[in-house]
Amino acid sequence: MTVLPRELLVAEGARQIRDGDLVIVGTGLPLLAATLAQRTHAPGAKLVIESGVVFPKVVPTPVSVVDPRLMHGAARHGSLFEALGGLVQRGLVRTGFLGGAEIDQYANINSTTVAGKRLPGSGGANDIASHCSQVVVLTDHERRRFPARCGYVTSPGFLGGPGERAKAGLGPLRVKVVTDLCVMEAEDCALTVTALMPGATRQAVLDNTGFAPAFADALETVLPPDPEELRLLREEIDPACVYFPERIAR
Amino acid sequence: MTVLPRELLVAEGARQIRDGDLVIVGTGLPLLAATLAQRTHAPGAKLVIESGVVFPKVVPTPVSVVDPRLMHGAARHGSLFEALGGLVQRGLVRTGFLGGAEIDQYANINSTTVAGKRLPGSGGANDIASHCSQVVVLTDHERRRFPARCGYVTSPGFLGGPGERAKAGLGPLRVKVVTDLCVMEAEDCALTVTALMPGATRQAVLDNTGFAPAFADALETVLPPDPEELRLLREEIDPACVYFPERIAR
Amino acid sequence: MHKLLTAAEAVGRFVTSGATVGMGGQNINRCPMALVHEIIRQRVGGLTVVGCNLSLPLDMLVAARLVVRTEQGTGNLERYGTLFAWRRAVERGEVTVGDYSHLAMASRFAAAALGLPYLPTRSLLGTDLLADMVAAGVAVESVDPFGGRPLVLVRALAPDVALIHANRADTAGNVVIEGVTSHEVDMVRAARVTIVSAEQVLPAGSFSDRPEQVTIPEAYVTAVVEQPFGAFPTSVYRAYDFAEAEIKEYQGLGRAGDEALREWIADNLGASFEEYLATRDADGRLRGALADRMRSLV
Amino acid sequence: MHKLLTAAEAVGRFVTSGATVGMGGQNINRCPMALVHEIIRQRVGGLTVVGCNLSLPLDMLVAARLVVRTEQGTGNLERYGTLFAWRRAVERGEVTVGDYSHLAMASRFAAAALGLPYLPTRSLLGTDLLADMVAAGVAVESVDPFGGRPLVLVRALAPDVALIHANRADTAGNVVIEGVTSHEVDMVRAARVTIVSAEQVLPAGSFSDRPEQVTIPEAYVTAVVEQPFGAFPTSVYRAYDFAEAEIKEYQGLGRAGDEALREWIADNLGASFEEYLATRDADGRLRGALADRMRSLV
Repeated sequence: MTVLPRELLVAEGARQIRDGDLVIVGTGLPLLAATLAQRTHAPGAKLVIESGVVFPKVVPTPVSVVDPRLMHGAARHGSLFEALGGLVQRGLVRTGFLGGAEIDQYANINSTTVAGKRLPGSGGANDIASHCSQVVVLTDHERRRFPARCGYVTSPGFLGGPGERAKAGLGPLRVKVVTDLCVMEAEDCALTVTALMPGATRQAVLDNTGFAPAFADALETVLPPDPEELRLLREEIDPACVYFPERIAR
Repeated sequence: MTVLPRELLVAEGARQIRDGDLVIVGTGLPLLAATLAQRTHAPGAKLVIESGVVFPKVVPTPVSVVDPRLMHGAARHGSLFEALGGLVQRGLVRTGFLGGAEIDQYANINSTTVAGKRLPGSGGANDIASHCSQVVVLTDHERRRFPARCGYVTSPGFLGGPGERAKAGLGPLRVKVVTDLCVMEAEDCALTVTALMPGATRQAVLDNTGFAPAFADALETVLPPDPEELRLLREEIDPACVYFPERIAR
Repeated sequence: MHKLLTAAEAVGRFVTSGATVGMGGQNINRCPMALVHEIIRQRVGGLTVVGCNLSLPLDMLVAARLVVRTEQGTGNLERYGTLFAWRRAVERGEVTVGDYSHLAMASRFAAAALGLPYLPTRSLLGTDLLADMVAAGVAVESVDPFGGRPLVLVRALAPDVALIHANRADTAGNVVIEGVTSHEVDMVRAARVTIVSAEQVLPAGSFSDRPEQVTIPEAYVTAVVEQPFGAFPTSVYRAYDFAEAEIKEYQGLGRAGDEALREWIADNLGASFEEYLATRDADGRLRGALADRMRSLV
Repeated sequence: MHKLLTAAEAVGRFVTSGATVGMGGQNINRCPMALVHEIIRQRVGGLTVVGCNLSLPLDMLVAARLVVRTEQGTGNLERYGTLFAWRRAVERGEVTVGDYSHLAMASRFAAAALGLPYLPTRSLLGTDLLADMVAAGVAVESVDPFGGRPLVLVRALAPDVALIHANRADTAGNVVIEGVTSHEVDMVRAARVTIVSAEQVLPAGSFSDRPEQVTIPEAYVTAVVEQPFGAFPTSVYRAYDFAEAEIKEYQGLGRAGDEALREWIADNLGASFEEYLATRDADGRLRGALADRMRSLV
């Protein structure tokens, strides 16, 4: 059974969730990862959705944070203020999944504007990056996505470098970036490559990154999903391949 | 049909409510007055209760702001924050009824402590006096209740005198105090007697007031309730004489 | 996660000596009497009790000598008078008091519920109430930087443990309250720990077909206790009216003195809330009548 | 007070040229399409559109050249892509933008809903987003006077008119929304005027047996419009799913250019929302299928 690169991404994303975590997540691959975690090692993990959905039982496959498939079986249907204020800013949500057009060496994220091109904007991303203690980013590894410094900082990572987050008044944060080439991590420092995806090389990472990331001494290789994880992902979590068109193509 | 002094109080209280007013009111005589207004000249007046009841259809006779009789038929059962923040502080409630152990010449109210004696405290009174544009007080006329200056200002009238309310950052206010002897009014000034209750004299007012109120040139006499108002009050609004034990005694 | 405990277990685990207790209910409605009785049985003392309107449960805790401080908008029972034990303890200096307006207290809970250090309010300006709050370090006079007008910042308040009584809960901790919620939702969201007693506890997920009707989601609830008539003698909307005679009797004793209240507590609380209910209403007729009366009112 | 109007009457009376319009709905859920179509029909222009996530209704208004400014957390349709007309208009400088985080926008509405000039937040710190907000005069960097930590004050936002679509309303203006409410409740409480379209409008007082279930009470509602499928092609929880093919078709035209969108508007909006629905779904089969699908999901 060949594992697709983006399936690896989802599996590694799922591993960032601990059992019992509260996780704020949007749609797409992060939601697939969070749902996979709930179905495997983290049955006690609970989801919060920015639109006001508290602890849903997701049915396949939501395409929006207000999709009825994402409101299903929830503990509460509330408001954005409840989700982002009463849970995230309140400090009850440990892990947040984020995307963005750019993520820089200090894990700052730009989702507002790149080179005069208008992007969607922050949404809840700034709030999540400000208040969660762990941020996970799942993204394709492209050079333009990883500049040394974002053209615009929408959501804070470690800002200009060590100590700046605390100086700005923000709490401590751990960032994990999972790409189709590697895993990068940072905690009040620049992103460091801590693992490679199976088959990926250091050189490929360097070639596709706009800054020169450090590599951990003990560089690991990301484990592929086991057959049961793959089955869940393919048959139960995204059976219609909404987020895996490449699975249809095969 | 003899009108009891406190029935006059309620009838005059009801007249302070305009049709279409939003009115915040507790229980006791003010609630009877507000309900009487709704049943007579102000069918479009709507009640807000600090506990979170929005626009109830009161059934006789509530004794608390959380009495089920006061929650009946409401537009919404919400929270204290919604009522006092979202309606009163938001500026949507024109008229508030207040009580208190002391009300001074500048219409400041004390409901916290008198001469070392612990009183209930502000509750919503400070909020109502801060944000409504009209405050109505229904009270027995006793000298100890009308000091020149409250020993403790729980709820703001005109504070130290003209201009002080605006200086403190509070909006304009009109106060009407209805007692068993007279009606006193003020708008950024000291309370002035504008009407006497039937049978009451200027001297009786002076004897029972801890400061020397001015009297309006054209001093009116408060009109007694008409027979239909009395009937409503006695038979429909407080039929069990919960707030009129003197009616049972007769 | 299964959160169903007995009142004795929940209070034993989560209400500790010296705690700041966020008191649910208001006046004669939905006071967490079963949980408060249990605090008295277990003699958990040195408490700071906070709420908007504090009423019967506070007075009972004060009479039992378990309270050192209160912070509230009002302490009273409206038509049924003052809180006699509380008033005496305050006047004797045994219980210290922080006074607020109701909106100021609600704003303090809301601030903590939102993870904020304070909320602004335009109440309180110009009053002694504000001067006292400023002196106590729980309010700051400020100016709106946008419009230049005076404003008060009231400090967030996060209770160590919040106690509420609800119509229904599920074993996961989702809570449905009927009627008004006073200050309770934000107080619970602000609190470190919340114990909910409920008329009825249902299996986890029982409300998930109507999540809009869940007043407080499980994310904020630590323990759930099933106790029918758990707010008696106060009311629960759509379940039962308040028991006026019981409240009047308590107030009569309160007027007589602390000793009378302590005797009543010793004679009536018993080993459990069920025992207390059986003492006050052996044949259940009172409870039946209160439920009937509520049905006639809604 | 009877507040039932037609969409044409409500928009004609209450949406004025140059107004700040608070946009209800989020993404593919419960967008007030019937009311927005009517604004386009009546050519009410110079609008500032504000919300949290702005999606289809904004893009349509921009394509119709009725928008001069937007303030929001995001402008997009998630899986269905960017808002093409909006993005082009912004990139051409025809529409100015105020960017916020979702919590910042929600806090702005909440501040106005509470009669406050601002709310604090601990979001935004350290970012370009904050720098832009400060430069625009809508945020101030501050310090918590109690704990000494940095804090951001975000300025209140009160729309001139808020537009939402709900499951049910009564003619007095009481509103019941099912599913999440995004930013809508505080936005409505903040707004000077609110127009609510609803799947179903019932006689005044229809919800007064369950006032806890009223999402927004009549105190905040100016006009009520009955329009079944009034959020089409977006969804209404428990009523109908969103119409993916319709949204994809719109996005396909959006990708092609503003002219294509304007042609679609001219060809499809018709004289009323009923006419529009008849154009898109003559036999009602699509609507039936969307309702069926929603039933299978809840």
